[in-house]
Amino acid sequence: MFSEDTILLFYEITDVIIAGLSTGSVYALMAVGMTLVYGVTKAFNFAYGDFFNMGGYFAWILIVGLGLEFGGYPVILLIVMPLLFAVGYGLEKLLVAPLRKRKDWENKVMMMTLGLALFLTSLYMVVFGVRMKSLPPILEGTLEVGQLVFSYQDIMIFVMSISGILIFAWMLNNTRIGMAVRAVAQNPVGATIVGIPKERIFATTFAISTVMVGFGGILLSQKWFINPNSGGIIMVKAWVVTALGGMGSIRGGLYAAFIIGMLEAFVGWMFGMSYGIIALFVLLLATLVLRPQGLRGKGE
Amino acid sequence: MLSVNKLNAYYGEAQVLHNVSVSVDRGQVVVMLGPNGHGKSTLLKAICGLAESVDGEISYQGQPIDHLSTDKLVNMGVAYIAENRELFPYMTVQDNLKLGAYVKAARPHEKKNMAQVFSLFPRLKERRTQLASTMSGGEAKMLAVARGLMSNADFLCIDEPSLGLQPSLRMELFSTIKEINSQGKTILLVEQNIPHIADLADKVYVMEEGRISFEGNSKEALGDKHLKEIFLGM
Amino acid sequence: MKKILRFSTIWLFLGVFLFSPTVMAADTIPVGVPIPMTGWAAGSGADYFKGIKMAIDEINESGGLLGKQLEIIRFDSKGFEPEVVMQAADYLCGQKNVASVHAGWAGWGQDVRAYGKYDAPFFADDGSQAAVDIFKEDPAKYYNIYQTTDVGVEQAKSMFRALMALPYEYPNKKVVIINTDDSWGLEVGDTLEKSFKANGWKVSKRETVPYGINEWGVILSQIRRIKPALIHVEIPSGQENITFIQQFLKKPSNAIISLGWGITPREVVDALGESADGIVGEMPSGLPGPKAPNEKAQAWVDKFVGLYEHQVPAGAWIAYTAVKAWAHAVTQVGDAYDFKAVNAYIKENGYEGELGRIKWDQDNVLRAQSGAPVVHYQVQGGELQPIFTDPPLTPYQGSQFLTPPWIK
Amino acid sequence: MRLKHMIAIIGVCYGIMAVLPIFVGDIRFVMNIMIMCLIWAVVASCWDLMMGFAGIFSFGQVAFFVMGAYCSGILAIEHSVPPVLAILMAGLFTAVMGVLVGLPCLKLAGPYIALVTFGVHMALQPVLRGKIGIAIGSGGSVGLLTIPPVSIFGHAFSSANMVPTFYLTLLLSLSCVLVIMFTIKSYWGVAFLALKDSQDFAMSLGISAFKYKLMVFALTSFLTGIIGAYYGHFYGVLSYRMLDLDLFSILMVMMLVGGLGHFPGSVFGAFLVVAGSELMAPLGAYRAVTMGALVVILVLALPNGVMGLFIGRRKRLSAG
Repeated sequence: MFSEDTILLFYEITDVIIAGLSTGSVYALMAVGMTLVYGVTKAFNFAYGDFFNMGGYFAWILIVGLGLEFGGYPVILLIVMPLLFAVGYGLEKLLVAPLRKRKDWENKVMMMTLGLALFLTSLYMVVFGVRMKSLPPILEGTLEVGQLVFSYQDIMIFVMSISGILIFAWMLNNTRIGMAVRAVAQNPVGATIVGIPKERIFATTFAISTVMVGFGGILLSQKWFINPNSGGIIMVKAWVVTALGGMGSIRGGLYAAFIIGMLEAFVGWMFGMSYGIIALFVLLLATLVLRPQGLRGKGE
Repeated sequence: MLSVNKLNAYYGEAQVLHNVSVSVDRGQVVVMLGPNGHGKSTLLKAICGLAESVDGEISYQGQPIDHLSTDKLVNMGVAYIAENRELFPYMTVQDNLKLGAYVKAARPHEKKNMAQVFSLFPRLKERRTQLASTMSGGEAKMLAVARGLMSNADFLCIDEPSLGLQPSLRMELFSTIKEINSQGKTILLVEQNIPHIADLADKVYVMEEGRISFEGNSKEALGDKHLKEIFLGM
Repeated sequence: MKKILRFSTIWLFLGVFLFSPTVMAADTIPVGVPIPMTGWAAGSGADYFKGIKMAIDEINESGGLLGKQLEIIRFDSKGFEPEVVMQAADYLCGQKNVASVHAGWAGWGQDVRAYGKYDAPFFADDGSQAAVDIFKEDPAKYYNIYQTTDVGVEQAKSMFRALMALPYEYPNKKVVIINTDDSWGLEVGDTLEKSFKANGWKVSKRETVPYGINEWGVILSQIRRIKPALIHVEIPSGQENITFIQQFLKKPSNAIISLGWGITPREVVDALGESADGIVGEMPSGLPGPKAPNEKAQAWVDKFVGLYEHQVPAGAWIAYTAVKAWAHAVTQVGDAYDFKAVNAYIKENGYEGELGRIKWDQDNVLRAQSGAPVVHYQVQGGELQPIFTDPPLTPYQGSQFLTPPWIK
Repeated sequence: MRLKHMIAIIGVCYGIMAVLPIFVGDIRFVMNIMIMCLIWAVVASCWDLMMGFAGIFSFGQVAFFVMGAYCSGILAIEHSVPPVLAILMAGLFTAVMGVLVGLPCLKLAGPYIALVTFGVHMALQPVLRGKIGIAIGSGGSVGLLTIPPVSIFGHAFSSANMVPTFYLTLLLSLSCVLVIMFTIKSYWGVAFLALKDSQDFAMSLGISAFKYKLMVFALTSFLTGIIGAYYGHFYGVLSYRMLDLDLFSILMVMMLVGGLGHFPGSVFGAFLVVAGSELMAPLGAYRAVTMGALVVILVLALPNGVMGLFIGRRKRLSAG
């Protein structure tokens, strides 16, 4: 009843949607940490993308550098994520906290992190070399449904990033620390009044976001490889997603991530890949002109 | 219980408090009267470690508490209930109260206090699952006070709770405060003026231009003509 | 007033710092190497430097040039921003007064202008027609500019010849071409498109992509529908090629895959290993290896592998050869700073390299020639194996083309 | 800072610049550095006027610079407009672009402005490289390689004859910087400071934030466009690679070294950083590392940059 071409076209569109979804999930993972930090501490982190790579490099050091075979990725995550947390916490205390007392500190933080980004990127090059590094895939093989192909790797990435975000959201809503974080985001003064140590929450939030993005780094580096230069573009992607969703709004960030994922997939499919970025900024500009607060204003 | 000695506070360049000395004894309700913007709130903020630059001595239960951060103070049992509520708008009443009991000292008593608060403010019990941002002014005030109580504090600094409430609600609020006090909490209350102050206050201070211009018990306060006209609303 | 004094002192320090003439040890000959050490091109830069370093070390070990040791002076040409390219030229030639300059990618035309102001021989691997066009504007002025590889157009033609010469029966005449949106990618892409059309092929899809694409799902699904007999990807960077291949192999279609220059960055074979078997690509001005055509070349390959513990990447050998060619000219002329003579000699005689004599043409471009051929490779057993050299397009001795394992 | 201090510092900077060629006129390399100093000084000052004084966190400065450069280059090559005229037209063009970018921005909050303006920066590269660019004559990915030098009364100012070109650059740079200085000292400058301290208060004084911020977009992008155009004509070549993050960060460093919101600082900062980064050239790959570390340290330790050393403590309190 359908000509073969129509069926193939149908499969193709499905492929595009799948591509959109998987990119979307990745963007979601990238964006969630950034929107959290902005929502809670109002600090904007330009070195975000380099923390993404940091996750990748830590994993690389363990797997390739030290040749750790035992336990595979679960163990790697178990080791790396606390490490990232420590790094994030330390950096916040050392670099961001001192600025917070100053006048128009938001801008000062932006510049400081811009410098940090420059520093980390070039440091990676010096330490790990200019060539990209690769990690072994989490899962091999593919799952074929008719014409459609799902690689277990992609499924894994999708599942893990989504569940990562869900766990994170659950913690935010149901743990004491999570509530404290939300409290600070919604009303810093109120938070101090009830005796929440704001500085510690700021640092913790920063650390959590580092863990989130580093987790993303590990997850994707085994598909995309670790490229010392990629920090900048990753940061911009995360930035666009967060802004589109409304900085500080996690749900908004999720929506935006999938919208952008789909947009890129379909624009790439219809007009060619090089139009992706232009379409992205057109969409962003349009959204911001209509809704200066992004899709979902104010953090919930 | 609390004694403030020769306290100076500055806002940027300007000095807001000029060596203010206040003392509150356990179980008392102390009322601090005075016109708007004469430093009453700054005093409370200073006590609760929220003011910008302060010098002078503040001691709570004998030990100095100036330069202590707010969360430590809350842990010691000093609660601050802000003039403009400072609630968490996108959280339910219940979560607001839960966060009221954030500090270690309060956690064990969360259940008990929650029950107590609900018995004090039945209206909050009805609104339990409602977002704080959707509450009326009066309810929000109650929530603010209730949240303060949740921290299991012995000493409450309440900043103009009755501001912008209609008379009936005001009276209700003051009686609630009295009730709280009767449950053994010490209260330092800042107001612009209070009717029937005798029923409420054990001690009255008046602050004008950052200085204490009057100190005495409510009888003396009622005795003082000048006060009567301006602050006691009669 | 005090402030202003403090101010001007800082300033004077700076001034002194800057124009303090750099003292050059009289017994060394400085050689400029403007190659990216940071930024997106640092990877390829590293490969060129390996060759240059090897050559200069050899010369120094064998007693130096005219009895003087060579001294490498590096300059980080970052991302080839105009003022950086200009700055490199003025620093190396103007300030450090180097006797020659050896680069890899160098600015696709900007470099010709920058170094044309001086006379020291300048060797670059722009591989772009734009650079040659600038040269043609004023060959007399730019006489010291040498291109060490043929332009993209010619390389593309060679790729086409090789692809057509493969001992393989294409099931149809549909091709998909994917290339980057920079000058190299477009030059090659356009040329290939023309050549394919001219030979009765259908270019079913021509995709121009920016760098940094790692998700190929969309294009691949289109490819699955098109069912081309041939896919050419021209992206001069490792990452994109690897992700493309990996995602292609998830559900391969019956197509020959040609990565063009993109097969030469080492990480491609390193990361893909045996799974890359069957992929073809090219290396301009290359020295066939691991099994070289003659002992001299073999010795060179072995030495390189011994030094750097991997097979020869694009650019390394020709960068080496360029240094040697210059050094040879200098020894013939007898003075490293008689630029006129040195340039004249290089242009006149070229150089007798591992694969025979190489000569630059009237545009100072080292066209593909037997002495510095375009080498076409296929990945076999997880390593690049030469299958053709061009021109003239000849199957490489003892080589054989293997039908890619994914083709059924 | 008072006007006479500004004039003094600018005077010293440019004065010393003006005499240096007597010693180094024959060293191209140094002359080049000095010309770069002069060019970047203007861009950094414009950016400072935008961020430090108007308090608009715009990331579009490099984009405007490139727009100006390309606009003038294209006019000169494609339509053989005499360079001087082309430069002016480029300036006006970028000014218009500035306003167009500014309009949507001014409704937005800090990081959003940064993002939109940076979005312009990011999107400009594919545009210049892509079909659109080629259509308007941007030379696509090859860039512009044949931009004619500025010539006044038949006298060409190019990198061929450094000294006169240097003095032309000095003149241009100085006049741009003076324009900025007088803007800051004019009623505008006061208005900006007021706006920065308290939006509402300024409004109550009848200062329209929107109007002034739009003006500053126009002015800074105009000057940036002019100097960008001049850059193109001086080097004779342009490539979209200027839009990579390297230049962007270096400019940021210049501003920080000089001290954000402490005008002539950025001029001095530009001179220091350009010279410094050239001195760091032997560091190779470590140069970028140092640069990055420098920014972090500067923001933390020297909130008002070099200018912080010149201004008194009270001032620093209020500014830092």
